[in-house]
Amino acid sequence: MARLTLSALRKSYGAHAVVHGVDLDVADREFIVLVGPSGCGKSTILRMIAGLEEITSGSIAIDGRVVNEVDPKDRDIAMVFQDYALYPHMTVEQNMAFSLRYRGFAKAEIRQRVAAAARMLDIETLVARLPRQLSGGQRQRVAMGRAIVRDPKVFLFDEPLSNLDAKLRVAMRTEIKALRQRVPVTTVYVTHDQVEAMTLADRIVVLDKGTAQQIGTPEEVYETPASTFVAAFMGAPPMNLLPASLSGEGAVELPGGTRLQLSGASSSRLDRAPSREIWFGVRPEHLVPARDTSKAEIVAKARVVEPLGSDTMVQFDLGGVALIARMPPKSVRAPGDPLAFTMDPHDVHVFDRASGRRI
Amino acid sequence: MRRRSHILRHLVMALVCALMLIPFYWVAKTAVTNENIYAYPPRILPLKPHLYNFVDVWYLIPFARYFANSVIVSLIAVAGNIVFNAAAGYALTKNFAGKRIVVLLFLSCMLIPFQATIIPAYLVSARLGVLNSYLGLALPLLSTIVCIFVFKAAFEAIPASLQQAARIDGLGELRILFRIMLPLAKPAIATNIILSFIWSWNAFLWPLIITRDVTMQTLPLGLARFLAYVEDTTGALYAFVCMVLLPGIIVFLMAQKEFIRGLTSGATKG
Amino acid sequence: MNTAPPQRAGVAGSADAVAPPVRAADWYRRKRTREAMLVACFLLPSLMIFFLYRILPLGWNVILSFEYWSPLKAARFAGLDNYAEMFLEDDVFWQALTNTLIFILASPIAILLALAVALAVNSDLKGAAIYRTIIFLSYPLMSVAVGIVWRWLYDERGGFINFVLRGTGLIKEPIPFLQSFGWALPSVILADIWQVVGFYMIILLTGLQSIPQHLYEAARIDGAPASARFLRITLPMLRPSLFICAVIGILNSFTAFDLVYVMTGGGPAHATELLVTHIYNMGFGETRFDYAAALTVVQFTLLVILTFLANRAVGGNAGSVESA
Amino acid sequence: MQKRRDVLKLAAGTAAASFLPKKLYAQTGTKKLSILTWNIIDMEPLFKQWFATFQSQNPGVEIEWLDKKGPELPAFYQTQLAAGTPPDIVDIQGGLGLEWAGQGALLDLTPMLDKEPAVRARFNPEYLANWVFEGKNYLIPFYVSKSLLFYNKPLFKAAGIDYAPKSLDDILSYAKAVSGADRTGFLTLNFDWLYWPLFRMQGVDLLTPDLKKPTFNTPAGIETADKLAKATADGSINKISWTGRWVEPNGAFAAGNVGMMHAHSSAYFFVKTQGSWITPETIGIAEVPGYWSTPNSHGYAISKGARNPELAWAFLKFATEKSQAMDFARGRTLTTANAEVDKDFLAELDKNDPTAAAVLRTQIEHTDKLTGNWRLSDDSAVKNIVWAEMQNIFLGRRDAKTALADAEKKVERELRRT
Repeated sequence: MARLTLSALRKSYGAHAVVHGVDLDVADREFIVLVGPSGCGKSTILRMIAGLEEITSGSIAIDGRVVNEVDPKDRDIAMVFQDYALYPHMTVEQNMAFSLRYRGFAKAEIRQRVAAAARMLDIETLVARLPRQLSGGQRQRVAMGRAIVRDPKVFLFDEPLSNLDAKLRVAMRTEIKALRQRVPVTTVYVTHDQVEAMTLADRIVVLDKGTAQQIGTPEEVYETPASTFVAAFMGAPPMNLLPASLSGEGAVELPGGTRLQLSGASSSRLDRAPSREIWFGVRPEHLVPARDTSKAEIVAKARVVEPLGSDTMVQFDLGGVALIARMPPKSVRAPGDPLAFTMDPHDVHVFDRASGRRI
Repeated sequence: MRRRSHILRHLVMALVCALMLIPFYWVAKTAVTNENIYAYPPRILPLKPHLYNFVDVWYLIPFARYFANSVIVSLIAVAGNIVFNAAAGYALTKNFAGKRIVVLLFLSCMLIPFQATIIPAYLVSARLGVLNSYLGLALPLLSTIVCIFVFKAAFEAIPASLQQAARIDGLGELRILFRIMLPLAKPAIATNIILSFIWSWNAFLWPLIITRDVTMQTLPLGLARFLAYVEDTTGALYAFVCMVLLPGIIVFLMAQKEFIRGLTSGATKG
Repeated sequence: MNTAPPQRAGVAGSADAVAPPVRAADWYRRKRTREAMLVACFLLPSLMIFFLYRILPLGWNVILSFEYWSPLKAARFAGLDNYAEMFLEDDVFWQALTNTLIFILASPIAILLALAVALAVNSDLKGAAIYRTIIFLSYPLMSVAVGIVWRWLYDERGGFINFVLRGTGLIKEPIPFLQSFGWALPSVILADIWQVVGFYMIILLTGLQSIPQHLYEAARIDGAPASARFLRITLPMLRPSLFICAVIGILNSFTAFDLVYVMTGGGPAHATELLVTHIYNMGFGETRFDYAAALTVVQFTLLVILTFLANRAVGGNAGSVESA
Repeated sequence: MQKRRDVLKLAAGTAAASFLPKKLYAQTGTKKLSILTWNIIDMEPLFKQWFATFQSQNPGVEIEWLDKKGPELPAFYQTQLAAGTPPDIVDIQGGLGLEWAGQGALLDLTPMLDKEPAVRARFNPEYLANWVFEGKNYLIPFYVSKSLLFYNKPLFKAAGIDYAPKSLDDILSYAKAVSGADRTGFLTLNFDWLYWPLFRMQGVDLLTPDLKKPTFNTPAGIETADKLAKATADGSINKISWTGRWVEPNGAFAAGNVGMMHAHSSAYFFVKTQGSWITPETIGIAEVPGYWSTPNSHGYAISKGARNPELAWAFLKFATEKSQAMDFARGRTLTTANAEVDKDFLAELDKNDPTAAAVLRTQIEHTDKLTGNWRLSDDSAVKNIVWAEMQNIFLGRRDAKTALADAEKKVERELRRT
């Protein structure tokens, strides 16, 4: 049982604040991913949880015990660093056993734990090697092994895959996911890669400029982004965002004069909009090719066509704004081809222009 | 392609080394011949080489005693340098109030020429009661600023995550220094050994001032004593230089092993 | 699952139940104090030695520089007399100052040379250890001997350099290197470079060996060419070592004392006089310790300024690798 | 095994003892005598013998002997002065003794010499007068030398010259005749005031007799400097003359490519070991034209801070006594300025080594023509000023007229300063 609770967590360097009051309640065995662009404060939060950074204000509690005033070693956490931080002068085995030795474990127990972790991570044959004799992926496993042998309350991962090449990154991602099912420990995982976040997380925390923009399951974050920032950050290619205006009674006027009538719940929310100026958002895959051009809400000409095999990405202009649509393969062949789309009102997003918040 | 660049590099290095070695050759040649180095044209190959100069060096001064003195003083200096410099260098990688001042202080300490500090340094040593002792000989050399900065630079090149990992693993500062930082700073340790050894081994003016007792003198002082016997004949001087130089080279070669190990085993490479 | 039951401060039902503690600052302050104490303990031995053998003597020099003093006469206040004499009447001081600056400004040549050598011998080149040893070999030599050998190398009649230059037909008339006002200082500087280049090399090698290899691996994965790896990784990571070298270059303007003293004695007509030889001559040669003290203070101030500039030149923070 | 352990024990014991600072002699007892000599450690057996004899005459006296090499002795002595622990007796070379006397470091020996005229009578009066500062005698001669002229007879013969030069013009014209290819005609040592006879023989003196005003900036002075500069430029004079100190000039002359060398007697013994061409037939020995020469002598002084000045004086009397001085002259082949000793020793040497005897004989003759021994308390400052400008002239950077005028101005300022 290990819960992790952050309340009103703040961090500033002098007058410069990098984390502005983050609240987060991580349930036992939950896998939380902090995601955001570089400089958003995600690593700082992780390091505050680890005790490597001072907390300016707010608190961190593990299992209800406030650990603000607890040294890193006594917080019962384990951390996997971006560069793995394996001790270069020790063998894999010594690396994994290192912290246990300083925690007064019996030799036999250390041996047994290291062996178990090595078996679990499939690195049994490597235990006598030095870190520099390992490949990137193997080092990554050792780093995780070092965390696992500790059997901590909380696992912390600091962009653990960013030093690997693209192919290995995907493979390791899958492994972390698989490992997670065998060792279900409360985890906070930091990454700037939204795909990692989507695939690994139980819940995602999207951070920007030191504030949590949205906390939710991958589905929530993807389907109902709380702000234009989240909308643009999660998903590749990102959500199309157009400056638009509300023309009353649930209607939206897009650039180029197109009017779109939103129905039901959406339209009633629009009435509460603080301003008529909005961002209108639609994901590339939610631009549905219209069979009947006359009924299409968007009519345009393709500008760039990028066939990906499974899909074809098409760029086009709408009232001077560039948009991307994800279309079935071979549905569009060349630049200049005519395009026509309809949109399901449930799949479109409306954000306040000034605040960027979802309406 | 790679091989050709290697050959080119070998050629360049060989040339540089040859240029570096010319004065050496002359030292060695003169040491075994006693030739007048001002003879013209210079004689490139030694004529009738002999080893009398080396024998003279051994017998005309209490070479063994001076050698032992030099070894003791240098060992003290080397030990002091490693421990004190590593500690200070590690401290300087930390952030603390007044760090800039301390760094500035250390740097400025370097900038006073020893020639200008002889008299006060002697008075200080007299006050401490360490005149004419091994400790007194080594004391001013026990910590050197250049070497502190060598350690500082080496520690800073060690990824911060290693220290943090160690902290999470439950190590205190002393253990981090000794178990993590020092083993990873072997090139810096080797540099410290080499430099502090050479500095104390070659120190001349300070031993000259602080020792009164002939039996406390170090090898460089022996040179002066020795030259009094042989009337500044250069062959003897060079023989002496060869004999004084040798330990420095041996220490370098031994410490250099650490460098090589650093290269081949990647001890410092993450 | 855990080995020890957690010390519960109280089971919080929700995030709200955990009140943000205000006392945190106190704990951090204590922690920082503890760290500061540790830092102080680590610095103490070195500081003690420097205090006794560097700072006290500097203070002695500063006080003396405002006095009339000799080992046997009671001190008399001199005000700025020593400084006035130095700046207004002492031509040798100005010459020595110029020469000292030239000596320092020549050190980048040696540092670049050493950097090239260090890069070459830090590679997978076979026999690198031999090259390294040979190039370092000149450093442990006693400066007095180095001076004597180079004095001979430069000799107008019997010297090796003239012998070679004339033998290969490069020059007709021998060059009196150390007897010529134009050649004397460059000649001394060259001999000095010969001696210290191995020192620079060692420092730079230490720096090179401390660069974590994974930085290069990452760069290689990113497809950075060798030149970019040098400019983006090697050079920035070498900054602390380069700074040490720069400081050694500055120091060298007085550690070269023996060499200058033996090779030229500061001559001809002060053409190779450095501030430090002038200081020594004034102190122990002319028994004017008060005036030598004033010279020391001025040289010290000059070198502090130069060190400060060198620090700025390599990116500040006394040669630290800038961390975020 | 047992033996090795003993050796180790002994070594450890010695090492431990060495770690403990030795007590400064000055802080203990009163019957201690400390003697600082200038680079004569090779005389250790003789000195040890003297100490033994002296101790038997003065029971209970402990003697500490320190020896430092030339360039380092001043630094050592002055440090000891500052620390208040100067050696009782110090051996000083050249004009340094007068500077230290001027500083108040040395004891005035005049009362002792006055009280014991027999001691005063031992010494050559001119050499003794070398160290009279402001009318008081601060040092007594230990061993003495002065400059003379050596010449390479084969080179002279090849150039058609077969006698020693009688004037500066002779020197320069012979030098020119000898020089050519890689030969040069003339060399001089230059430290202290060793080059000054070249000016003095032209009637140029440095200072007025009262030492208050410079007198070298005269037409004769300028002319002399000019001549030397020209001869240097055309290769008659070896450039080492103006930069080298001891090893190079002697080495160059010994190499056999230099016609003449102006140096003091000890140079002969150095040159002889380095030059295979040197035999009694080939080396010419002559007085400097006009018999001018610069002394380069060692004297004994007693520190004013000496704990036992009477004991120190007793030792000086002992060391300069005929028997001791004679042993010393024999040991080092030199002149002591003890008139009786020098006479006897030279007679003895005539039989064994006539060339050496001829060299040493010049050292005790014409001692009334000593120059370059100005009794100034700031002799080295004056020396440095004049020498720098001389180098400028001789090596062709400045013309003699302006350089000497500058030197004159600076010397005047220096003389005013003290």
